[in-house]
Amino acid sequence: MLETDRNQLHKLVEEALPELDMVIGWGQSTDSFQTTPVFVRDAKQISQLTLGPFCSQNLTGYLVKPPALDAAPKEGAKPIGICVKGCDSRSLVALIQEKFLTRERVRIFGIPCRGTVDWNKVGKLVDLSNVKSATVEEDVLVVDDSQTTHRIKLEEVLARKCYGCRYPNPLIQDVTIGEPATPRSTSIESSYRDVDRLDAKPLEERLDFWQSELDRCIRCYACRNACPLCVCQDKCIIESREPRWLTQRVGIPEKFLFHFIHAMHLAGRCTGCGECERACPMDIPVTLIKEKLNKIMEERLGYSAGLDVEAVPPLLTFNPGDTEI
Amino acid sequence: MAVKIFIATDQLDSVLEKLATKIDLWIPALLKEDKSGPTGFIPYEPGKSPVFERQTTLPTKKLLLPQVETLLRFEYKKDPEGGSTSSIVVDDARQVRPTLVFGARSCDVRALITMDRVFSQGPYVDPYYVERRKNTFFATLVCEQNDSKCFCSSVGGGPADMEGSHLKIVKLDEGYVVEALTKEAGSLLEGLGEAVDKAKDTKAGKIVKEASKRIVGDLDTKGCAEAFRNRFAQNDFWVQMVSQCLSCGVCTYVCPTCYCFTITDETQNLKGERMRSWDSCMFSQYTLEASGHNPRPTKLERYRNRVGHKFSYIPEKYEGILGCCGCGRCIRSCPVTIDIRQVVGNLKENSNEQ
Amino acid sequence: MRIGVFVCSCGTNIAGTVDTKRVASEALSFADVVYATNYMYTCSEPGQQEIQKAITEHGLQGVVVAACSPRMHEPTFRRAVEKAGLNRYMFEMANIREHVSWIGTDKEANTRKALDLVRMAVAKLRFNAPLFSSKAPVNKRLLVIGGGVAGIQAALDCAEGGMDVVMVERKQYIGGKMAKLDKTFPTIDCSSCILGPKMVDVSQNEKITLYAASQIESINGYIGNFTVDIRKKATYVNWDACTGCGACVEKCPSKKAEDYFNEGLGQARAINIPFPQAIPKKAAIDAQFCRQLNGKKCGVCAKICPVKAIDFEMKDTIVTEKVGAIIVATGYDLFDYSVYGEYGGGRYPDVISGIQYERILSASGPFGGHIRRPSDGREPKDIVFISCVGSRDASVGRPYCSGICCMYIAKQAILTKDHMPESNSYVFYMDIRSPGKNYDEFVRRAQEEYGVQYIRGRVGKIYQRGDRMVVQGADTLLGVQVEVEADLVVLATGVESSSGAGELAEKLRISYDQYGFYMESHPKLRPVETNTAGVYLAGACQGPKDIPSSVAQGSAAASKVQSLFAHDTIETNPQVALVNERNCIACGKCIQVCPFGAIQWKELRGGIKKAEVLQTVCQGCGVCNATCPPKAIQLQHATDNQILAEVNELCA
Amino acid sequence: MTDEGPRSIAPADGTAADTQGIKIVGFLCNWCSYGGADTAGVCRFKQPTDLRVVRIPCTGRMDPLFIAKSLIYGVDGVLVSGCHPRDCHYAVGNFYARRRMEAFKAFLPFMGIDTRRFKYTWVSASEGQQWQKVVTEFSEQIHELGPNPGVRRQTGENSKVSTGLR
Repeated sequence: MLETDRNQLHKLVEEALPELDMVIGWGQSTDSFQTTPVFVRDAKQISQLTLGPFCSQNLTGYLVKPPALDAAPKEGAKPIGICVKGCDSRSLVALIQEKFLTRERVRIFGIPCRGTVDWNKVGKLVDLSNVKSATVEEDVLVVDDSQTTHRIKLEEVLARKCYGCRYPNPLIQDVTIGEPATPRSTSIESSYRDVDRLDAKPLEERLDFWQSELDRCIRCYACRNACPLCVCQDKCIIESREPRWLTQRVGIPEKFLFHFIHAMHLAGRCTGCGECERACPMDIPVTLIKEKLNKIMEERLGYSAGLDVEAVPPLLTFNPGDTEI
Repeated sequence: MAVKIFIATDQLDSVLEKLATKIDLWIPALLKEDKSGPTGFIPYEPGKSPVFERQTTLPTKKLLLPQVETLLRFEYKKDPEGGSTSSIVVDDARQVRPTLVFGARSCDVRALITMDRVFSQGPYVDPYYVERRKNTFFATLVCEQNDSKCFCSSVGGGPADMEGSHLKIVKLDEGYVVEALTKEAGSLLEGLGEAVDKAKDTKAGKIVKEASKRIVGDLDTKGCAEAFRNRFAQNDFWVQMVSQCLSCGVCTYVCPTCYCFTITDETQNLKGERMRSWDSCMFSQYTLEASGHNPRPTKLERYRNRVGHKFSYIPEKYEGILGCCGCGRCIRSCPVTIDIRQVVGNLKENSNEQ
Repeated sequence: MRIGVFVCSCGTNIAGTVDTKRVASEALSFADVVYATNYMYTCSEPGQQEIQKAITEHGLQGVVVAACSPRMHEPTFRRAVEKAGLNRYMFEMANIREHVSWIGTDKEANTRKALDLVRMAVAKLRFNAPLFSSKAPVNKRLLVIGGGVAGIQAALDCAEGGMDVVMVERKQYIGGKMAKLDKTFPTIDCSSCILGPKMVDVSQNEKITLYAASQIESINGYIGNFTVDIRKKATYVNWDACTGCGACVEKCPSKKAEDYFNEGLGQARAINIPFPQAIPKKAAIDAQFCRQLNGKKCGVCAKICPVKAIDFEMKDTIVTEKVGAIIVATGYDLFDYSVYGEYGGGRYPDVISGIQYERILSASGPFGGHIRRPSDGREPKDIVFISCVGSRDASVGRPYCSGICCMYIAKQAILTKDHMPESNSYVFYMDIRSPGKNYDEFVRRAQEEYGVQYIRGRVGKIYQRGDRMVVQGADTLLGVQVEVEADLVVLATGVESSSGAGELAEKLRISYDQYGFYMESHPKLRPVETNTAGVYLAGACQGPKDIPSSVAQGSAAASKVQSLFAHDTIETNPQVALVNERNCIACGKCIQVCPFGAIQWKELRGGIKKAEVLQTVCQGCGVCNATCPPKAIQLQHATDNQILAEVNELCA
Repeated sequence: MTDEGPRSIAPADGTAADTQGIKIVGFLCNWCSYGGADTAGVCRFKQPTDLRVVRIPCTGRMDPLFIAKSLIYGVDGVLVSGCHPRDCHYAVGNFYARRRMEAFKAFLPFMGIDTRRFKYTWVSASEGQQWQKVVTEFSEQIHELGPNPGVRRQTGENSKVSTGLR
């Protein structure tokens, strides 16, 4: 099935490439299991494109981050092709909604997603230091570590965000590759289980939890830079000296404030793609912070980001009849 | 005759506990209660078991160059009558305690060659670094767990490379053979562990020998300095190489040899401190000039600098030393799996094409 | 920065519970503070000179005064430091009176708090920067909203002064409530005789543009430069052509339209000119009652109209006017008497409101000035007046005194006796409020000269007995229950805010109190100003008022406008948002949230977009600053750094 | 003008500087609540002394991050007060503020920060008595909660690296 889909993708990209500036997709990294973003500018590169549960990166950020592409197509500029999963498509919607991109600027190769692999989880079951090959057979991940062949149920090693995924199929796209996927979640409750689990703990335990988690933060800003909606990039106030919100210190208060800033700037905008958490080298569940805010937005203001290009993010508007306190 | 002891696996904790009474002891450990979770060096605490099975996520760098360190404290003194500032009192008194890192790897220690060259061998000597360096000892594990991202042999090191180490640790099935490589280090081992019997010694020797023979990594760094110079202005090449880059600082922060820092003063009312903290050439602020101009405006220039710094500028400036220890951490931690080996390898590939 | 701190004792107001000497001496140890002193009255002339002297002698670059509220004396001290050569924004105030000395008695705690506030003020000041006003032209045209007596007075005063005036009245005529009155207290002069000429002046004055049957659609801009959209409601009569001849009214076959002007006592035609002296004297069609507009065959008026002014296709239109100042004179409404079920207002035709009785008394009213009962047209003999219907009664949400009812009851009772010497008038009252000039004498005349019987007490119930009304109440002075049989009962309905006052306030961005009356800037010292610069108040929209007060306030508001219009330009407030283009990421969120449309796109070389603040339109609320993710837009004088500096002093 | 930004905060030794009692920061809009606090003062309505007022033009200026900053770094309580809804001097500033603060208030406890340390309210310039009530009740609540430990100032492992200084 994967093979068919991949062939279909190659064929579609091949057809479209002459009209496009490039196609951003996933390809094999230098190791035998992870993918890396590839930028197909030349037909020779098309064969690099792959898809499937290893394609974890959300590529939409590349559309708006430096070296930046202009939101408004310049005279004669060709659109950019991009491969998106369901969650990635929400980021794309949000970027179009916030006018960082126009819909015409992108040619969207939509890929229904059955979940992406979290290699940290695989690493708990298999020694990943010398993987020879990793493949997917239906719903099983097959990892050959040059001594044994491990067969792991995909369902056990998916990224945390996937278990609460309500939108596995791209919400905007020009073409679809493969069959639609079935959502793993259809309700608020089942989408925010991890949030509820932490919320169920006493306040002190929550503080302890975040203190010990955020203690590991090394302020490398991978979470921020991986976020497709962290559009400030080089102008981020976490580093800015004018105004100056934070010092260079690496005490827990600084890390708390850093993550508060990140979260508050995404409040009502975060599409829950989980890139921040995936990018974190220190395995801090940073997406969870944003998930809580997403839940608040959804429950209190009936808003989920990245579903509607016409919608106004809830904190950029108001309703005189809003309830309070 | 070098001091050499054997520590049985079940004795490790008690030996470390004793060792910790003699010197500040740091061990590689889990930073999260999760056996595949991130690891780094932490101060030894009884009962805390060291993680020797895999390379740590974070290197030993912070022991010599902390992420943030206070260089000095200062206080403005005011004339109680007139109110204007009349003097400033500066306090940069330092006190560095001897520290032993138990369970470093050869790559971690190899990185010190670069660090030493920059911080202690002139033209500018950094007293903060030098003092720590003098007081920090490394007990280095002969490495058997290199993975697909390691390439220490490619940059002049190797799994059993003991250059710069003070103690050598060889892990056997039943325990550890620890050998002092310097006299000073030998005194640390006094009264600890058991004598090493012949069988164990032989076993350890065999392990070391095998490790020494192992070639880790197949990157050929010869001529890369020059290749880089040739590639410098080839924008297309760099666009190809760094399109994925997110411009985050992971690679530099997990790197044992990235030593760039920034200095800031933090003042509250009349008191303040001057701090030195890690900086990263991946960040825009790194080269941002006061005028607002930034000579490295995009990730292209920034990533190019990182590669150039490690494989061209440092070797050309410092007698051929590379700015890379081949630990592979930047590859492992990169959110978009950029592989510096591939970039360096490509420097030479078809470099005459354009 | 060289900072001076001046700690005011304010006599004993501050020094009584704050150790001001200690505050001054400890302030000397704060960073950048090079001079600190304590003074008895810093706001006094010698106090201000002290500051100016210190600025010169100690080369101060910034000044902190710890004293009363900045809402009180910030302008005073800003002027003082400016005189000594500092920029007025290099000044901060620590409020150690209203926020410290007056609210706590623990001297030690107060002193510590005062020190913190001074520390915060110093910390903020270290991030202050000189700010400079720019000048904006003043459009010397005035908008008056509401054509009652207050609005008329204001409009005429300004027109007299040579200013162009735009008057908007939502009814089809001007004159407001006063136009409906028969006589006015305490002089018993004829209401239309004194108001009529003024109304005519409005219509004839070339400086005044009148939009009757019109409402405010929207208001944008700021003092000196407002843009107002006015909705001219469809009257179905082309007023440019209409001569007010009244032929259409006479022939209109729809005779059962509501007679708003006569408070429902009579019946009007669907096309109507409300009263003979109406200004503008133009006919308008009440669409609810017009046959033609309701799909029936008619069109009589169109046929009869000699100037072909009837236009059944007419739609609302929007006109835009640009003005420099706005006087709000939207008046009041009267309380709905049916809320008091026990009085039977609305159920019994002979229980009427004071304003209805006013129409009955009026010679232009439904009965031609003869007093008759609405039920059977019979002349009443016994008339009961009940005061405080919808005043001073918290149970109906009207705890305030309407101020005019006692007086108009007395007037109506006197007029009743004048009309019908044989009649008896009774007044049930709670207290008599008659504080105006000649007012109390007037009430006494009603009682003594005209024999009006005043009964102190509330009425409990009114019911019908035969064709008469029985009024049951208590006489609290005698302590007995009383029962008065009456032919007519007049309820002195109280004053409430005009319907739609809230919506208009939101358009004007002014505040209103819980009853819907507009808030003046200061109850004593700024009685006609609002907190929105360039918007002034006149008349009962600000609170219940009688005619003399309304007229006085109309003139007062007019004088404020004239002093504003005496200048060709005004200084803009420099405490506005400013974009640091270097940090702007062109996300447009500031543009999206700005309540004033004060931010727009600017294109730099190479087509790079950046946000740009229109300094004169920006009001300085700071919503953009709070919204901007990279904090590229900073509200001057309340920047992130300034607020953080204050917060940091407390975090330490 | 000093060249360094707002300084930060944590004394290097990690101790709280003030031991003399509770500190509450109040962000008050200039037009309503600051006036309300003035009115309370003019009327001599007695209030606890813990509140330190920062004057802001409008609650719309209120970035929730100021609250985060205060609570993370150990201010004991944060009180934000502005004009009643529909009464904003800037027409709609407090409508924006209400949403932002409401979301923030719901978010705080997730991070382990006691949401009772943050309150927002509406007090007009005429409501001196209401202001007294708000300040008194909030101050009492904060006293009950005691000093805010903030978040732990020092990190578990990084802090143990010898800083080089005594």
